Amino acid sequence: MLLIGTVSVSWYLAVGAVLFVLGAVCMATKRNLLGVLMGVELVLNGANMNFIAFGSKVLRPQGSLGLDGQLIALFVIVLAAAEAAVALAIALNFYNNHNTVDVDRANELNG
Amino acid sequence: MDLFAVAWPYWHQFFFIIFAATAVGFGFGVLLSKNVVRMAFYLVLSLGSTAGLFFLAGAEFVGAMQLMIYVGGTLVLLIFGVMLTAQKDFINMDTHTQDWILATIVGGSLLMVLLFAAFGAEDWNTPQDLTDAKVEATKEATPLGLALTGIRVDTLGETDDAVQGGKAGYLMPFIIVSVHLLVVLIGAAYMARTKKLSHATNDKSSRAKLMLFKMEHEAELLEEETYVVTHRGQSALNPLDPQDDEN
Amino acid sequence: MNYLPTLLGVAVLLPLSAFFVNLFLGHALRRKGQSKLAAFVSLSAIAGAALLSFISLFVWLAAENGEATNRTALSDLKKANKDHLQHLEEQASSNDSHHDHEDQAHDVEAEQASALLGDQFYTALVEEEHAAENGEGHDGHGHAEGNHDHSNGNHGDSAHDDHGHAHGPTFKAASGEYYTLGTFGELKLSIGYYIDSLTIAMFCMVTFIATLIHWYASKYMDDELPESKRDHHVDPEKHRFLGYFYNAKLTGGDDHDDHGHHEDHHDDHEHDGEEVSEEDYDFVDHEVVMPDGSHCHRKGRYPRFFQALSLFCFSMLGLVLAGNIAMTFVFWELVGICSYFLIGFYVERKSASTAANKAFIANRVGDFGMIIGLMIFWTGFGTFSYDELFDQMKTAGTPTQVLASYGHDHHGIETSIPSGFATEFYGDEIQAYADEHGVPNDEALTAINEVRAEEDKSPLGYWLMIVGGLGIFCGCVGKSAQFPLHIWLPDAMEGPTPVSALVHSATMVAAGVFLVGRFFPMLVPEALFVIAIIGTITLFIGATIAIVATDIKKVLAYSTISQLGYMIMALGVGGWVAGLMHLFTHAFFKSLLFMGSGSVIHAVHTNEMTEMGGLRKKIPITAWTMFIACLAIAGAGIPFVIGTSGYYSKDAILEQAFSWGDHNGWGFGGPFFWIALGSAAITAFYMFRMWFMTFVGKPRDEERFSHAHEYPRMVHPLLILSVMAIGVAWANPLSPGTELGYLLEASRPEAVAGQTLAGLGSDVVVPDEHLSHMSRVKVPVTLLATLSGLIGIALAFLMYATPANKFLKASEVQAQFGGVHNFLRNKWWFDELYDFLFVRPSKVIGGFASAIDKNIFDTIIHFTARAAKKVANGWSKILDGFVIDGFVDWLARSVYRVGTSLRRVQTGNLRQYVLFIVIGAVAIFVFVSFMWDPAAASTK
Amino acid sequence: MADFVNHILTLEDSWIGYIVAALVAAVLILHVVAVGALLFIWMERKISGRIQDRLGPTRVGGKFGWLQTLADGIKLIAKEDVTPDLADKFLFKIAPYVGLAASYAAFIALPFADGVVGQHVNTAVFFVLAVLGLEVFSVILAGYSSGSKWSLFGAMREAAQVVSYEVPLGMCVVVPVMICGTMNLTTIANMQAGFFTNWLVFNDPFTFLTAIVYFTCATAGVNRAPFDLAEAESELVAGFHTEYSGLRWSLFFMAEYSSMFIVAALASILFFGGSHGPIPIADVLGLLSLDNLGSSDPAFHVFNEDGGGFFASLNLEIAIARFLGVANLLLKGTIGVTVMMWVRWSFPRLRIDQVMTMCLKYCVPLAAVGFLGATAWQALDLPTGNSLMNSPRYSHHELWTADDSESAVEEASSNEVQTPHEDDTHAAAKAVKLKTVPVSVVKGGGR
Repeated sequence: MLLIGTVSVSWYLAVGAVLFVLGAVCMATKRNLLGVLMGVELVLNGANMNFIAFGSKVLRPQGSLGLDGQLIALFVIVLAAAEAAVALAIALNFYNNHNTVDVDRANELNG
Repeated sequence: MDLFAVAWPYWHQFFFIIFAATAVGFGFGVLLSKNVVRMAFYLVLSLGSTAGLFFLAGAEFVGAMQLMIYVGGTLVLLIFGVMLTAQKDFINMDTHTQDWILATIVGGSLLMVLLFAAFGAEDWNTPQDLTDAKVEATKEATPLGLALTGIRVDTLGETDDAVQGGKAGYLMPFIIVSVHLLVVLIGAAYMARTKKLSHATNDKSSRAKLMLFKMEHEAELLEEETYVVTHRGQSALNPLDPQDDEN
Repeated sequence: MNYLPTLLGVAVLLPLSAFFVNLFLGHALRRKGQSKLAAFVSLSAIAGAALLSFISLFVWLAAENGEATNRTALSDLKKANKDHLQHLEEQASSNDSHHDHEDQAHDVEAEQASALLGDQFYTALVEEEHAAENGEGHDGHGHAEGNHDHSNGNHGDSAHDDHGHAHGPTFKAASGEYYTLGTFGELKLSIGYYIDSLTIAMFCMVTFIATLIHWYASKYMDDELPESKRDHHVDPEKHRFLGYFYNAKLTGGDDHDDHGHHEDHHDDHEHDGEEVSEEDYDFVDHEVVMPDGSHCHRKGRYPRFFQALSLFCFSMLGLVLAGNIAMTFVFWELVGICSYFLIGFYVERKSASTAANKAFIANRVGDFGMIIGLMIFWTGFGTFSYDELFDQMKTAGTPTQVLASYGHDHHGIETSIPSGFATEFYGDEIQAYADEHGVPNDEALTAINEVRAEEDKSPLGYWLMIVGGLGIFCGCVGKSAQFPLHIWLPDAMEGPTPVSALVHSATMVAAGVFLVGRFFPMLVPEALFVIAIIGTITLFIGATIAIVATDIKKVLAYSTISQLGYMIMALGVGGWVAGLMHLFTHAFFKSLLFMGSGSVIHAVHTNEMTEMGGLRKKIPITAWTMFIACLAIAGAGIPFVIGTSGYYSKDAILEQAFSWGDHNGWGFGGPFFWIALGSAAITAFYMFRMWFMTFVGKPRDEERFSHAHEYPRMVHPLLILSVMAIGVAWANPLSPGTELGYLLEASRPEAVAGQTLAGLGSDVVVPDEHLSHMSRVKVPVTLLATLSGLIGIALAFLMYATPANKFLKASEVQAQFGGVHNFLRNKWWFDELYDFLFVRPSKVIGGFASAIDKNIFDTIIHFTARAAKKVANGWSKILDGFVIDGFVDWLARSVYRVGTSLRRVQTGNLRQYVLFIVIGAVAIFVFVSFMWDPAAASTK
Repeated sequence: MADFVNHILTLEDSWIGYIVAALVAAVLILHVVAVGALLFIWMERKISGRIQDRLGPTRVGGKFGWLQTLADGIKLIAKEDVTPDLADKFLFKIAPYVGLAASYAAFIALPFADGVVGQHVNTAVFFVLAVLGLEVFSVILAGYSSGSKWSLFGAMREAAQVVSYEVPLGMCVVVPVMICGTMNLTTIANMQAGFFTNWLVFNDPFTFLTAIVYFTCATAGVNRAPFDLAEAESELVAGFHTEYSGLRWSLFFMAEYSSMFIVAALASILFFGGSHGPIPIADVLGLLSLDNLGSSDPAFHVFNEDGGGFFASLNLEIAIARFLGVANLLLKGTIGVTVMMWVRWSFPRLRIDQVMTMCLKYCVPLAAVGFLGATAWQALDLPTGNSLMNSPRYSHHELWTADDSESAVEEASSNEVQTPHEDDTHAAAKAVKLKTVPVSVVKGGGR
């Protein structure tokens, strides 16, 4: 049916939303620290999808964010890379200290 | 023949379906797979197809960035992490059913809300006529670069105040992000550096405790192989277990 | 000429850089306490400065005599000078007969003559400077014309020099600013330079001598190299302080008697020989005895010495280069503080520290007067810059320009002092006059001055000129140890000998003389008169005390005082070139003498001449160089043929004093000349007394004699300086006009150029210096001076050098004039006098004040404090205790409760947190969606 | 091309045309990959033989043994495909395809000559690098999934090496981009048209340095000797492909050789004039004047989806010129590959720490110096190699706004609305006028 109808911004938003939710659930369910990280990446991609969709002149010739959308997406990507590096470093430290990457082990700060 | 002639205008949907399906499908792969390395691999494919979606939406440069940074950089980092921390014990860490249920419920509700929002505004929902929108090389790399250096050439001709307001370049964020990256790289290198065990022993970090523990309880460890595996079975021998003190 | 500011500026800054290097890297520079890098840093810096100075000298000379016109100008000057003098001779011969109707004639001639004398030379310079500016030579005719009209101009009254030349047309001075600190109303503070040949000559002299002395000191200060040092003679509480600063080891080592002098040579074995090593490179100061009688071991201060020396060089050069009074004052004080550091170098010795304090305080007293003088001048002239000062002085004209003649008839051009004084201090008077006669203020001022002139009163504000000049001179009194404040200089000999040689003979004490020379145009004849009196007293006192001193350095110190007195007197009697020339020559031979004495002391380890004798066999170079110096200071020379440098300068001084007396009448002006002459004899006497006692005769102390030896590095400077001491004042036959006299002549201030000055407030007449070159002055004075020198030398020979003193026994003479000897021994009781006059009263007053403070003010304050405390205690109980504390405690408790109840939320489970976030997001969405209209998101 | 197909099929703008056009391009590129691999392997054997004073393959296919590789290929295909028990089957099987796909996809944006390109990508440089970066995955996956320590070590080494060498590589690539003001490879190549003094490597000393650094880092990036730690046979048996056999194994090599060719071709496009020879023969012969380069005449775009291609308008000169261009690029790429082989057989293999040191301590600083220097050279407007023959480099810039930049500038400057960003507008306008922003004088130059 999609072939009959045409793609609008909403479809991209929908894909973004699905990716976002997948990432969130991934974060919520994975006990492996790296799994959680991958969830974060998914979430960020879902968000990026929205920016791209809103910024795309192809999908939305008038009233689109234009370059701003792409630029924000760029910044998101770059910051995601930085975040990944730091998070990985944290993960390695965690592993060095606890000899595991199970986030459930990281509950020494509980109240 | 007619079919060909008719089928033509929907190629955008066609590719959209392909990329969206792969993205979402491999996203599910990430979610459901138990093997970390496979998760990473699925994530690669998912992000790659997301990049495809970016290309499709005309954000070519961002797509390339996505490929280069995410797929080329971030995920390599992730896989590093996987390999560095990969021991048999950790590769499978199954989540408990109630967690699954809870997460599914919450995530599902979130998804509902998001989809409602996505399709709510009919302005977003009204499809544009994409028949003549071809996959063309949008000339947006240079404007992007200029915008990063503070010059907006895409809105040069604008007379509308609202749009001119958006004419501000992105020089400042660009600088901030660059500095941030530098700091992050240094910090990551610092945090991930290898510490000597002796040093760890001095400050009685839990890793050192674990080592001492291993040395003491050689014998029990032999049969209690999975002493750090953390199904709720916190083996009484596990030094890291806070519940140790109770029992 | 354009390079000069840069060259000299760099020359000034080099020692400063050396200072900073030694300051920050000083102790890093010494490798295990034995490195002399510090010395080499300072040495190289000052040597560089010397190089630059000489380069700039050559630049100046090239600019001055580079072109033929200047040579002609110079020869013109000499010829004009000769003609003028000759003319005056004739005039003198024909003076007594039919006096009156000759007057007109010889007035006119003399006028032209003085015009020639005065202006030709300067005009030449001016022309040359214009040429230097627009870079092209000019032919003789234009030059001659230039002379002519300018000479006329100079005779017209005050509006005579609108050359439109920035630096004042009369003499060649590069003046300007490196940097302007700020402009506050009229007051403009700037780092400026004022460069004339005097500046350059001073630069060369200072840097040259300083270089030699650095070289000399780098050996002399050897025993400062060790790392730590023990000290004797240190009273405990002072020593604690010192231990704090100089990480001196309080625990003394071996224990000698407390008077270091007799032990010195034995101790010096310690730091020559191997005992040093067992004292782990201590510097053992054997003149200092600690309370437990042991010696003071302390860290050597090699780098510190050189950093102070470099700082001193910097400030001295800056003082010379300074372009305005404010800057001069700043560097003046810098010089003072450097001398404080250097005198107090052996700070553990009580004598040294007290001497440093004494010098500093004496200088403060002088500087107080100097500040007053500066303020007065600033108020009157409205500027600090020498350049503008001189210009104003020139336009205003000197008090009275009197035709060169004999007797006291002042007919000449009446001009006024700068109107600033009158307008600043007598504004209302002038205003009143102006209102009364309805004329503008300036005319009113001139009118008033005319009236006052007819009443034979000095113009308005004239006395302020006198006071200002004397104020400036107060500074010089302090710095160059003139009569009331001369007491600090002898004590300053506590410093290391190189310091005495550089600071207290050659440069710093000369700063006062230099300043008087700089300020000469602003000094009216009355002020000059006072200056001359002070100088005369000083030179006499110094000379007399030097006769009986037995400490070799003390002898030199007092002779320095007396020579400074000579210079000051010379300036006072109008001998500008004479005084400054003596400054230069004296700098050379006095530093030579000091370094020689240092060499002697280093050789025999004592200052007392009573323990020396016969040393010329052991340390010949020192002996003979010092002999040359003694000849120079005694002004020895073959009359009218050639002589040592002192011969020229001292004779010039005496001649000027003579012509002063000649002008002012012998009863009034005689004493200057006669006292100066007598003191010349005394000078010769005590210098040769010193030399004979030191180097001739039988050794009085065999042991010291046997150990005496001299160090090469300490002797080289002596040789160089001895050459200078002989020949520094000689004319240069190869290129005339490059000798010292010409240098000074070229920068003679125009105000004293070729005129005889007469005070407006009194009958004092300051004769033109050229008049002192007349043969009728020159011949007798030269003969008398030589004679007096011979007498002095002969007396000294008879008393001290003849075998067994068979003619005159010093002891007998001493017994004969016991009272006088005692009087002189005690330095005219000056210290005791000051102690009685100032120190005791101030102590009494201080005690009284402290008593009041303790008994009255303290009680009040204590009472107030106690009361306040009581009140505060009461309040703190009520307010603080109950109200505030209660509230704060309650707050803390409740916060704690809330916190403890909330901490359950933080489960520490990451995944739960994620869920919380998601749930929160959903909640917000749901909440918002109630009031959310999708159409709102649509953009049309 | 697509229109051409549609024209033949008498279809109006049908998708078949595009499919066919895409297929043609794909097949051609596939041949470049496959045949290239064959050729290069044969070359490597001959060259190594010569360097080691051997003959190398001599028999198969006549004198030079030029069919040797084909025979090996057949042998490999015939071999058994072994999968270890410990292996993670799925990843193990898929790994070689990932690698090949990556290096194959990189060809899409690589212009063989002006207009002879699979897909015009405006950010081609970036795209190629990004896609090449994906290749490391095949190695990592292979190494991990083989379940063998050798493979794992090799994979880790290669991953570390490639990721860290991407930094200086990127810095070097930025230099030509900065000089030409575009990321469009076609434009970059066209801007070096003319005599060889136009080549960016001769632009200024810093670009020369950059070219050298680029080539070094590229060698390391495709993990060739002396940087081939991943398959250090002396330490790890064969590195990440220890456990592979048969066709999968050969796929790895195909990927490696094709990526070698890609980096070499990229080097020749970025620094060595791309499809333009040292002497503009085509131009001299009047086949293809420099002015025509990148013109919007559809005849210039052979494999482009719009425009009839040269079959339609029989523009033979242009066809020949373009053929020369393609020959140029292939030749240059081959030379580059040859240099890599030469280096491989001349230098001993480094240790892993030496490799890292090489990258972090030498290549990165050198690349930085080159970048800053080249930037300064441009900023100070010092004489470049371009100014020797004073041929206009800026005449081939891309078009960077949808409408003509001049009109945009007019609008901007004639804009009456006073806004706080007015100044930026005019700054941008000035920038446009002063050509600090590359302005195209040629429509569709960047297509």
